[in-house]
Amino acid sequence: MSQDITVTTLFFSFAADRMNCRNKNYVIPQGTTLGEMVHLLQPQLGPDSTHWLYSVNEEWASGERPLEDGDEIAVIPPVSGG
Amino acid sequence: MSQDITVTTLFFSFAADRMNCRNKNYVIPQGTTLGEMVHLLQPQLGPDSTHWLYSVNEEWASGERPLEDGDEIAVIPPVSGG
Amino acid sequence: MDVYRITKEPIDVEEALQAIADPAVGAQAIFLGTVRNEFEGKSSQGLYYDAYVGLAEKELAQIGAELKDEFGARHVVLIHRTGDLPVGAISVLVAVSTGHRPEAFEAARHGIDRVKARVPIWKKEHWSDGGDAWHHDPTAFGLT
Amino acid sequence: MDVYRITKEPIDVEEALQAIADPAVGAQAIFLGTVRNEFEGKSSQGLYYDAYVGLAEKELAQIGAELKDEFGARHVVLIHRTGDLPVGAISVLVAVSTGHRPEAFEAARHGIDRVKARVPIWKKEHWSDGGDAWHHDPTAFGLT
Repeated sequence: MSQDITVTTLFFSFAADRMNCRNKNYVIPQGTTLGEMVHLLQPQLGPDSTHWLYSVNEEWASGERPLEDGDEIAVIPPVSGG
Repeated sequence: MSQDITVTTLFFSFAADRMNCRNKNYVIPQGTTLGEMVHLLQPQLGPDSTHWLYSVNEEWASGERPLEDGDEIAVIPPVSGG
Repeated sequence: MDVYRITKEPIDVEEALQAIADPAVGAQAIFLGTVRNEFEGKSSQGLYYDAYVGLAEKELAQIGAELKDEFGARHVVLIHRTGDLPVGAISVLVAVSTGHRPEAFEAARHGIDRVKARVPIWKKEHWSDGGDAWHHDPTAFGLT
Repeated sequence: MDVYRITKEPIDVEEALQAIADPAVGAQAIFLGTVRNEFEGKSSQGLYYDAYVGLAEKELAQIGAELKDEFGARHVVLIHRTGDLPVGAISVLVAVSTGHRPEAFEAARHGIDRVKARVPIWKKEHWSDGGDAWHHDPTAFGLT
Protein backbone atom coordinates (compact mmCIF):
# COMPACT_ATOMS: atom_id res chain seq x y z
CA MET A 1 0.00 0.00 0.00
CA SER A 2 1.50 3.28 -1.08
CA GLN A 3 1.90 6.17 1.29
CA ASP A 4 1.89 9.83 0.34
CA ILE A 5 4.98 12.02 0.43
CA THR A 6 5.40 15.79 0.51
CA VAL A 7 7.74 17.59 -1.85
CA THR A 8 8.58 21.26 -2.18
CA THR A 9 8.65 22.73 -5.66
CA LEU A 10 10.46 26.00 -6.53
CA PHE A 11 9.54 28.21 -9.47
CA PHE A 12 11.69 30.90 -11.09
CA SER A 13 11.39 33.55 -13.78
CA PHE A 14 8.28 33.27 -15.94
CA ALA A 15 7.52 29.85 -14.44
CA ALA A 16 6.90 31.67 -11.14
CA ASP A 17 4.63 34.13 -12.97
CA ARG A 18 2.66 31.29 -14.53
CA MET A 19 2.30 29.51 -11.17
CA ASN A 20 1.60 32.75 -9.31
CA CYS A 21 4.07 31.69 -6.64
CA ARG A 22 7.77 31.10 -5.94
CA ASN A 23 7.29 27.77 -4.21
CA LYS A 24 4.57 25.30 -3.36
CA ASN A 25 4.28 22.02 -1.47
CA TYR A 26 2.67 19.03 -3.15
CA VAL A 27 1.45 15.83 -1.56
CA ILE A 28 1.95 13.00 -4.05
CA PRO A 29 1.96 9.20 -3.93
CA GLN A 30 5.20 7.52 -2.91
CA GLY A 31 6.97 6.25 -5.99
CA THR A 32 6.02 9.21 -8.14
CA THR A 33 8.83 10.05 -10.55
CA LEU A 34 10.06 13.53 -11.44
CA GLY A 35 8.62 13.04 -14.94
CA GLU A 36 5.19 12.27 -13.53
CA MET A 37 5.43 15.32 -11.29
CA VAL A 38 6.27 17.51 -14.29
CA HIS A 39 3.27 16.04 -16.12
CA LEU A 40 1.15 17.02 -13.13
CA LEU A 41 2.40 20.62 -13.28
CA GLN A 42 2.22 20.96 -17.05
CA PRO A 43 -1.34 22.35 -17.37
CA GLN A 44 -0.37 25.39 -15.32
CA LEU A 45 3.33 25.61 -16.33
CA GLY A 46 2.54 25.43 -20.04
CA PRO A 47 3.24 22.92 -22.81
CA ASP A 48 6.88 24.08 -23.21
CA SER A 49 7.63 22.97 -19.64
CA THR A 50 8.29 19.37 -20.71
CA HIS A 51 11.42 20.65 -22.50
CA TRP A 52 12.75 22.47 -19.45
CA LEU A 53 15.33 21.28 -16.97
CA TYR A 54 14.60 20.15 -13.45
CA SER A 55 16.62 19.57 -10.34
CA VAL A 56 16.08 17.60 -7.16
CA ASN A 57 17.86 18.74 -4.01
CA GLU A 58 20.11 21.10 -6.01
CA GLU A 59 21.22 18.47 -8.48
CA TRP A 60 20.16 18.13 -12.09
CA ALA A 61 17.71 15.24 -12.39
CA SER A 62 16.05 13.28 -15.18
CA GLY A 63 12.41 12.24 -15.51
CA GLU A 64 12.94 8.69 -14.24
CA ARG A 65 14.10 9.85 -10.84
CA PRO A 66 11.77 8.63 -8.06
CA LEU A 67 10.86 11.39 -5.62
CA GLU A 68 11.20 11.03 -1.88
CA ASP A 69 9.57 12.70 1.06
CA GLY A 70 11.06 16.15 1.66
CA ASP A 71 12.65 16.50 -1.79
CA GLU A 72 13.18 20.01 -3.12
CA ILE A 73 12.30 20.12 -6.80
CA ALA A 74 13.24 23.15 -8.88
CA VAL A 75 11.61 24.02 -12.17
CA ILE A 76 14.27 25.57 -14.42
CA PRO A 77 12.89 27.36 -17.47
CA PRO A 78 15.44 28.39 -20.13
CA VAL A 79 18.16 30.35 -18.36
CA SER A 80 19.16 33.90 -19.31
CA GLY A 81 22.03 34.90 -17.04
CA GLY A 82 24.96 37.02 -18.13
CA MET B 1 77.79 71.06 -53.67
CA SER B 2 76.49 68.92 -50.86
CA GLN B 3 76.46 70.14 -47.30
CA ASP B 4 76.61 68.00 -44.22
CA ILE B 5 73.65 67.43 -41.89
CA THR B 6 73.45 66.22 -38.29
CA VAL B 7 71.03 63.49 -37.27
CA THR B 8 70.36 61.93 -33.88
CA THR B 9 70.11 58.16 -33.70
CA LEU B 10 68.41 56.30 -30.84
CA PHE B 11 69.26 52.74 -29.83
CA PHE B 12 67.12 50.38 -27.72
CA SER B 13 67.37 46.91 -26.19
CA PHE B 14 70.29 44.83 -27.43
CA ALA B 15 70.98 47.40 -30.17
CA ALA B 16 71.93 49.83 -27.38
CA ASP B 17 74.18 47.14 -25.87
CA ARG B 18 75.89 46.58 -29.22
CA MET B 19 76.40 50.33 -29.75
CA ASN B 20 77.38 50.90 -26.13
CA CYS B 21 75.07 53.91 -26.01
CA ARG B 22 71.41 54.93 -26.05
CA ASN B 23 71.85 57.69 -28.63
CA LYS B 24 74.49 59.22 -30.82
CA ASN B 25 74.74 62.12 -33.26
CA TYR B 26 76.06 61.51 -36.76
CA VAL B 27 77.26 64.09 -39.30
CA ILE B 28 76.40 62.75 -42.76
CA PRO B 29 76.21 64.21 -46.27
CA GLN B 30 72.95 65.90 -47.24
CA GLY B 31 70.89 63.53 -49.38
CA THR B 32 71.85 60.44 -47.40
CA THR B 33 68.92 58.02 -47.24
CA LEU B 34 67.82 56.04 -44.21
CA GLY B 35 68.97 52.87 -45.97
CA GLU B 36 72.45 54.29 -46.47
CA MET B 37 72.54 55.33 -42.83
CA VAL B 38 71.58 51.79 -41.75
CA HIS B 39 74.36 50.44 -43.98
CA LEU B 40 76.77 52.78 -42.21
CA LEU B 41 75.70 51.45 -38.77
CA GLN B 42 75.61 47.78 -39.78
CA PRO B 43 79.21 46.84 -38.89
CA GLN B 44 78.57 47.74 -35.25
CA LEU B 45 74.81 46.89 -35.12
CA GLY B 46 75.34 43.45 -36.61
CA PRO B 47 74.26 41.76 -39.86
CA ASP B 48 70.68 41.17 -38.64
CA SER B 49 70.12 44.94 -38.40
CA THR B 50 69.22 45.22 -42.08
CA HIS B 51 66.04 43.27 -41.26
CA TRP B 52 65.03 45.54 -38.40
CA LEU B 53 62.57 48.41 -38.49
CA TYR B 54 63.51 52.07 -38.36
CA SER B 55 61.67 55.27 -37.69
CA VAL B 56 62.35 58.91 -38.48
CA ASN B 57 60.85 61.56 -36.20
CA GLU B 58 58.60 58.98 -34.51
CA GLU B 59 57.16 57.63 -37.76
CA TRP B 60 57.96 54.30 -39.37
CA ALA B 61 60.23 54.92 -42.36
CA SER B 62 61.58 52.90 -45.28
CA GLY B 63 65.10 52.80 -46.65
CA GLU B 64 64.49 55.23 -49.48
CA ARG B 65 63.62 58.07 -47.15
CA PRO B 66 66.10 60.99 -47.49
CA LEU B 67 67.31 62.28 -44.15
CA GLU B 68 67.23 65.92 -43.16
CA ASP B 69 69.15 68.02 -40.70
CA GLY B 70 67.87 67.44 -37.16
CA ASP B 71 66.08 64.17 -37.92
CA GLU B 72 65.64 61.71 -35.05
CA ILE B 73 66.28 58.19 -36.27
CA ALA B 74 65.34 55.22 -34.09
CA VAL B 75 66.79 51.75 -34.52
CA ILE B 76 64.03 49.24 -33.65
CA PRO B 77 65.29 45.69 -33.13
CA PRO B 78 62.61 42.98 -32.89
CA VAL B 79 60.12 44.08 -30.24
CA SER B 80 59.25 42.02 -27.17
CA GLY B 81 56.60 43.93 -25.25
CA GLY B 82 53.73 42.31 -23.40
CA MET C 1 42.30 30.99 -5.37
CA ASP C 2 38.88 30.32 -6.84
CA VAL C 3 35.62 32.14 -6.18
CA TYR C 4 32.18 30.87 -7.27
CA ARG C 5 29.45 33.14 -6.00
CA ILE C 6 25.91 34.38 -6.54
CA THR C 7 25.51 37.69 -4.73
CA LYS C 8 23.24 40.67 -4.28
CA GLU C 9 26.27 42.89 -3.62
CA PRO C 10 28.10 44.94 -6.28
CA ILE C 11 30.82 42.90 -8.01
CA ASP C 12 34.32 43.89 -6.89
CA VAL C 13 36.81 43.50 -9.75
CA GLU C 14 39.77 44.15 -7.45
CA GLU C 15 38.81 41.15 -5.29
CA ALA C 16 38.81 38.97 -8.41
CA LEU C 17 42.26 40.22 -9.43
CA GLN C 18 43.63 39.35 -6.02
CA ALA C 19 42.10 35.88 -6.20
CA ILE C 20 43.67 34.99 -9.57
CA ALA C 21 47.12 36.48 -8.83
CA ASP C 22 49.96 33.95 -8.93
CA PRO C 23 53.72 34.32 -9.58
CA ALA C 24 53.58 31.45 -12.09
CA VAL C 25 50.95 33.21 -14.17
CA GLY C 26 51.68 35.39 -17.22
CA ALA C 27 48.17 36.08 -18.48
CA GLN C 28 44.90 37.13 -16.92
CA ALA C 29 41.65 37.56 -18.82
CA ILE C 30 38.61 39.20 -17.29
CA PHE C 31 35.16 39.42 -18.83
CA LEU C 32 32.52 41.75 -17.41
CA GLY C 33 28.90 41.73 -18.49
CA THR C 34 27.24 45.10 -17.92
CA VAL C 35 23.62 46.21 -18.03
CA ARG C 36 22.83 47.97 -21.32
CA ASN C 37 20.43 50.84 -21.90
CA GLU C 38 18.65 48.93 -24.67
CA PHE C 39 17.79 45.44 -25.84
CA GLU C 40 17.18 44.73 -29.50
CA GLY C 41 16.60 48.41 -30.15
CA LYS C 42 14.13 48.99 -27.30
CA SER C 43 15.12 51.38 -24.51
CA SER C 44 15.68 49.77 -21.11
CA GLN C 45 16.09 51.14 -17.60
CA GLY C 46 17.82 48.11 -16.15
CA LEU C 47 17.55 44.42 -15.38
CA TYR C 48 16.28 42.24 -12.57
CA TYR C 49 18.17 38.96 -12.04
CA ASP C 50 16.68 35.94 -10.30
CA ALA C 51 18.73 32.85 -9.43
CA TYR C 52 18.40 29.43 -7.87
CA VAL C 53 21.36 30.21 -5.65
CA GLY C 54 22.32 26.76 -4.37
CA LEU C 55 22.32 25.03 -7.74
CA ALA C 56 23.77 28.10 -9.49
CA GLU C 57 26.83 28.16 -7.23
CA LYS C 58 27.36 24.43 -7.75
CA GLU C 59 27.15 24.92 -11.51
CA LEU C 60 29.64 27.82 -11.36
CA ALA C 61 32.08 25.56 -9.51
CA GLN C 62 31.53 22.81 -12.09
CA ILE C 63 32.31 25.25 -14.91
CA GLY C 64 35.42 26.41 -13.07
CA ALA C 65 36.64 22.81 -12.82
CA GLU C 66 36.08 22.41 -16.58
CA LEU C 67 38.09 25.57 -17.34
CA LYS C 68 40.98 24.16 -15.34
CA ASP C 69 40.77 20.74 -16.98
CA GLU C 70 40.25 21.90 -20.54
CA PHE C 71 42.24 25.14 -20.74
CA GLY C 72 44.77 24.88 -17.95
CA ALA C 73 43.31 27.77 -15.97
CA ARG C 74 45.18 28.06 -12.67
CA HIS C 75 42.62 30.22 -10.89
CA VAL C 76 39.01 30.94 -11.77
CA VAL C 77 36.55 33.52 -10.44
CA LEU C 78 32.90 33.34 -11.52
CA ILE C 79 30.53 35.80 -9.85
CA HIS C 80 26.97 36.66 -10.87
CA ARG C 81 24.94 39.39 -9.25
CA THR C 82 21.18 39.21 -8.60
CA GLY C 83 18.42 41.68 -7.85
CA ASP C 84 17.62 44.98 -9.55
CA LEU C 85 20.60 46.35 -11.49
CA PRO C 86 20.75 49.79 -13.08
CA VAL C 87 22.20 50.48 -16.52
CA GLY C 88 26.01 50.26 -16.38
CA ALA C 89 26.19 47.87 -13.42
CA ILE C 90 28.32 44.74 -13.70
CA SER C 91 26.01 41.70 -13.73
CA VAL C 92 28.61 38.99 -14.23
CA LEU C 93 32.37 38.60 -13.88
CA VAL C 94 34.62 35.88 -15.30
CA ALA C 95 38.31 36.07 -14.36
CA VAL C 96 40.98 33.49 -15.12
CA SER C 97 44.74 33.33 -14.93
CA THR C 98 46.93 31.06 -17.04
CA GLY C 99 50.56 30.60 -18.01
CA HIS C 100 50.16 32.23 -21.43
CA ARG C 101 47.66 34.39 -23.24
CA PRO C 102 45.91 32.06 -25.72
CA GLU C 103 44.57 29.84 -22.91
CA ALA C 104 43.49 32.89 -20.92
CA PHE C 105 41.20 34.04 -23.73
CA GLU C 106 39.94 30.52 -24.40
CA ALA C 107 39.12 29.90 -20.75
CA ALA C 108 37.39 33.26 -20.25
CA ARG C 109 35.40 32.91 -23.45
CA HIS C 110 34.18 29.42 -22.62
CA GLY C 111 33.58 30.53 -19.04
CA ILE C 112 31.08 33.22 -19.92
CA ASP C 113 29.48 31.08 -22.65
CA ARG C 114 28.88 28.24 -20.20
CA VAL C 115 27.64 30.55 -17.44
CA LYS C 116 25.08 31.99 -19.85
CA ALA C 117 24.06 28.58 -21.18
CA ARG C 118 23.84 26.51 -18.02
CA VAL C 119 23.64 28.41 -14.74
CA PRO C 120 20.09 28.79 -13.34
CA ILE C 121 19.84 32.58 -13.51
CA TRP C 122 17.13 34.57 -15.25
CA LYS C 123 16.87 38.20 -16.23
CA LYS C 124 13.90 40.48 -16.60
CA GLU C 125 14.10 43.62 -18.69
CA HIS C 126 12.69 46.81 -17.14
CA TRP C 127 11.61 48.68 -20.26
CA SER C 128 11.80 52.46 -20.23
CA ASP C 129 8.12 52.55 -21.24
CA GLY C 130 7.20 50.87 -17.95
CA GLY C 131 6.70 47.24 -18.95
CA ASP C 132 8.69 44.22 -17.80
CA ALA C 133 9.72 41.09 -19.70
CA TRP C 134 11.57 37.94 -18.71
CA HIS C 135 14.13 37.01 -21.33
CA HIS C 136 13.33 33.70 -23.11
CA ASP C 137 9.70 33.96 -22.08
CA PRO C 138 7.92 32.99 -25.31
CA THR C 139 5.09 35.40 -24.60
CA ALA C 140 7.28 38.37 -23.66
CA PHE C 141 9.16 38.96 -26.89
CA GLY C 142 6.45 38.02 -29.37
CA LEU C 143 7.93 34.57 -29.89
CA THR C 144 4.51 32.92 -29.89
CA MET D 1 37.05 57.23 -23.39
CA ASP D 2 40.32 55.91 -24.77
CA VAL D 3 43.73 55.72 -23.08
CA TYR D 4 47.01 54.97 -24.90
CA ARG D 5 49.93 55.23 -22.55
CA ILE D 6 53.48 54.12 -21.83
CA THR D 7 54.17 54.66 -18.13
CA LYS D 8 56.63 53.93 -15.36
CA GLU D 9 53.77 53.93 -12.82
CA PRO D 10 51.86 50.82 -11.68
CA ILE D 11 48.93 50.03 -13.98
CA ASP D 12 45.58 50.93 -12.41
CA VAL D 13 42.86 48.51 -13.57
CA GLU D 14 40.12 50.58 -11.95
CA GLU D 15 41.07 53.60 -14.08
CA ALA D 16 40.75 51.45 -17.20
CA LEU D 17 37.29 50.21 -16.14
CA GLN D 18 36.13 53.80 -15.67
CA ALA D 19 37.47 54.75 -19.10
CA ILE D 20 35.62 51.98 -20.98
CA ALA D 21 32.32 52.34 -19.07
CA ASP D 22 29.35 53.26 -21.26
CA PRO D 23 25.58 52.72 -20.86
CA ALA D 24 25.38 51.36 -24.42
CA VAL D 25 27.92 48.65 -23.66
CA GLY D 26 27.08 45.09 -22.62
CA ALA D 27 30.53 43.49 -22.66
CA GLN D 28 33.97 44.41 -21.40
CA ALA D 29 37.08 42.31 -21.89
CA ILE D 30 40.30 43.02 -20.05
CA PHE D 31 43.63 41.32 -20.63
CA LEU D 32 46.49 41.72 -18.16
CA GLY D 33 50.02 40.53 -18.81
CA THR D 34 51.89 39.82 -15.59
CA VAL D 35 55.55 39.14 -14.86
CA ARG D 36 56.18 35.40 -14.40
CA ASN D 37 58.69 33.75 -12.09
CA GLU D 38 60.16 31.72 -14.96
CA PHE D 39 60.75 31.82 -18.70
CA GLU D 40 61.05 28.61 -20.68
CA GLY D 41 61.78 26.69 -17.50
CA LYS D 42 64.47 29.02 -16.16
CA SER D 43 63.81 30.84 -12.89
CA SER D 44 63.42 34.61 -13.20
CA GLN D 45 63.35 37.45 -10.67
CA GLY D 46 61.57 39.94 -12.88
CA LEU D 47 61.69 41.95 -16.09
CA TYR D 48 63.04 45.28 -17.25
CA TYR D 49 61.03 47.00 -20.00
CA ASP D 50 62.48 49.60 -22.32
CA ALA D 51 60.32 51.60 -24.78
CA TYR D 52 60.59 54.24 -27.45
CA VAL D 53 57.84 56.19 -25.76
CA GLY D 54 56.81 58.63 -28.49
CA LEU D 55 56.46 56.08 -31.27
CA ALA D 56 55.06 53.45 -28.88
CA GLU D 57 52.17 55.70 -27.82
CA LYS D 58 51.42 56.53 -31.46
CA GLU D 59 51.37 52.83 -32.29
CA LEU D 60 49.06 52.07 -29.34
CA ALA D 61 46.64 54.72 -30.65
CA GLN D 62 46.86 53.23 -34.14
CA ILE D 63 46.02 49.77 -32.77
CA GLY D 64 43.11 51.25 -30.81
CA ALA D 65 41.73 52.78 -34.01
CA GLU D 66 41.98 49.39 -35.71
CA LEU D 67 40.09 47.67 -32.87
CA LYS D 68 37.28 50.19 -33.29
CA ASP D 69 37.19 49.82 -37.07
CA GLU D 70 37.50 46.06 -37.24
CA PHE D 71 35.69 44.83 -34.11
CA GLY D 72 33.36 47.70 -33.23
CA ALA D 73 35.11 48.45 -29.94
CA ARG D 74 33.51 51.55 -28.41
CA HIS D 75 36.30 52.33 -25.97
CA VAL D 76 39.86 51.08 -25.85
CA VAL D 77 42.55 51.31 -23.17
CA LEU D 78 46.10 50.18 -23.99
CA ILE D 79 48.71 50.77 -21.29
CA HIS D 80 52.22 49.34 -21.09
CA ARG D 81 54.51 49.80 -18.14
CA THR D 82 58.29 50.29 -18.38
CA GLY D 83 61.23 49.99 -15.99
CA ASP D 84 62.08 47.23 -13.56
CA LEU D 85 59.04 45.08 -12.71
CA PRO D 86 58.95 42.39 -10.02
CA VAL D 87 57.28 39.01 -10.45
CA GLY D 88 53.50 39.41 -10.31
CA ALA D 89 53.42 43.02 -11.53
CA ILE D 90 51.09 43.94 -14.39
CA SER D 91 53.23 44.86 -17.42
CA VAL D 92 50.46 45.46 -19.96
CA LEU D 93 46.73 46.10 -19.91
CA VAL D 94 44.25 45.84 -22.77
CA ALA D 95 40.65 46.83 -22.00
CA VAL D 96 37.80 47.16 -24.47
CA SER D 97 34.06 47.59 -24.29
CA THR D 98 31.61 46.51 -26.98
CA GLY D 99 27.91 45.95 -27.48
CA HIS D 100 28.13 42.16 -27.15
CA ARG D 101 30.59 39.57 -25.93
CA PRO D 102 32.04 37.97 -29.07
CA GLU D 103 33.46 41.28 -30.30
CA ALA D 104 34.84 42.06 -26.83
CA PHE D 105 36.96 38.90 -26.89
CA GLU D 106 38.00 39.42 -30.52
CA ALA D 107 39.04 43.02 -29.90
CA ALA D 108 40.98 42.24 -26.71
CA ARG D 109 42.72 39.27 -28.29
CA HIS D 110 43.81 41.19 -31.36
CA GLY D 111 44.71 44.14 -29.15
CA ILE D 112 47.30 42.25 -27.11
CA ASP D 113 48.56 40.36 -30.17
CA ARG D 114 49.20 43.61 -32.04
CA VAL D 115 50.76 45.33 -29.02
CA LYS D 116 53.20 42.45 -28.69
CA ALA D 117 53.96 42.33 -32.42
CA ARG D 118 54.28 46.00 -33.29
CA VAL D 119 54.83 48.41 -30.41
CA PRO D 120 58.48 49.42 -29.84
CA ILE D 121 58.92 47.93 -26.37
CA TRP D 122 61.60 45.48 -25.30
CA LYS D 123 61.97 43.28 -22.25
CA LYS D 124 65.02 42.00 -20.48
CA GLU D 125 64.85 38.94 -18.23
CA HIS D 126 66.53 39.23 -14.82
CA TRP D 127 67.46 35.60 -14.23
CA SER D 128 67.49 34.32 -10.66
CA ASP D 129 71.08 33.16 -11.21
CA GLY D 130 72.14 36.77 -11.73
CA GLY D 131 72.38 37.07 -15.50
CA ASP D 132 70.33 39.30 -17.78
CA ALA D 133 69.01 38.65 -21.28
CA TRP D 134 67.07 40.79 -23.75
CA HIS D 135 64.29 38.77 -25.33
CA HIS D 136 64.77 38.23 -29.09
CA ASP D 137 68.48 38.90 -28.78
CA PRO D 138 69.96 36.12 -30.94
CA THR D 139 72.97 35.81 -28.64
CA ALA D 140 71.02 35.77 -25.37
CA PHE D 141 68.94 32.63 -25.83
CA GLY D 142 71.38 30.49 -27.76
CA LEU D 143 69.70 31.29 -31.08
CA THR D 144 73.01 31.71 -32.88
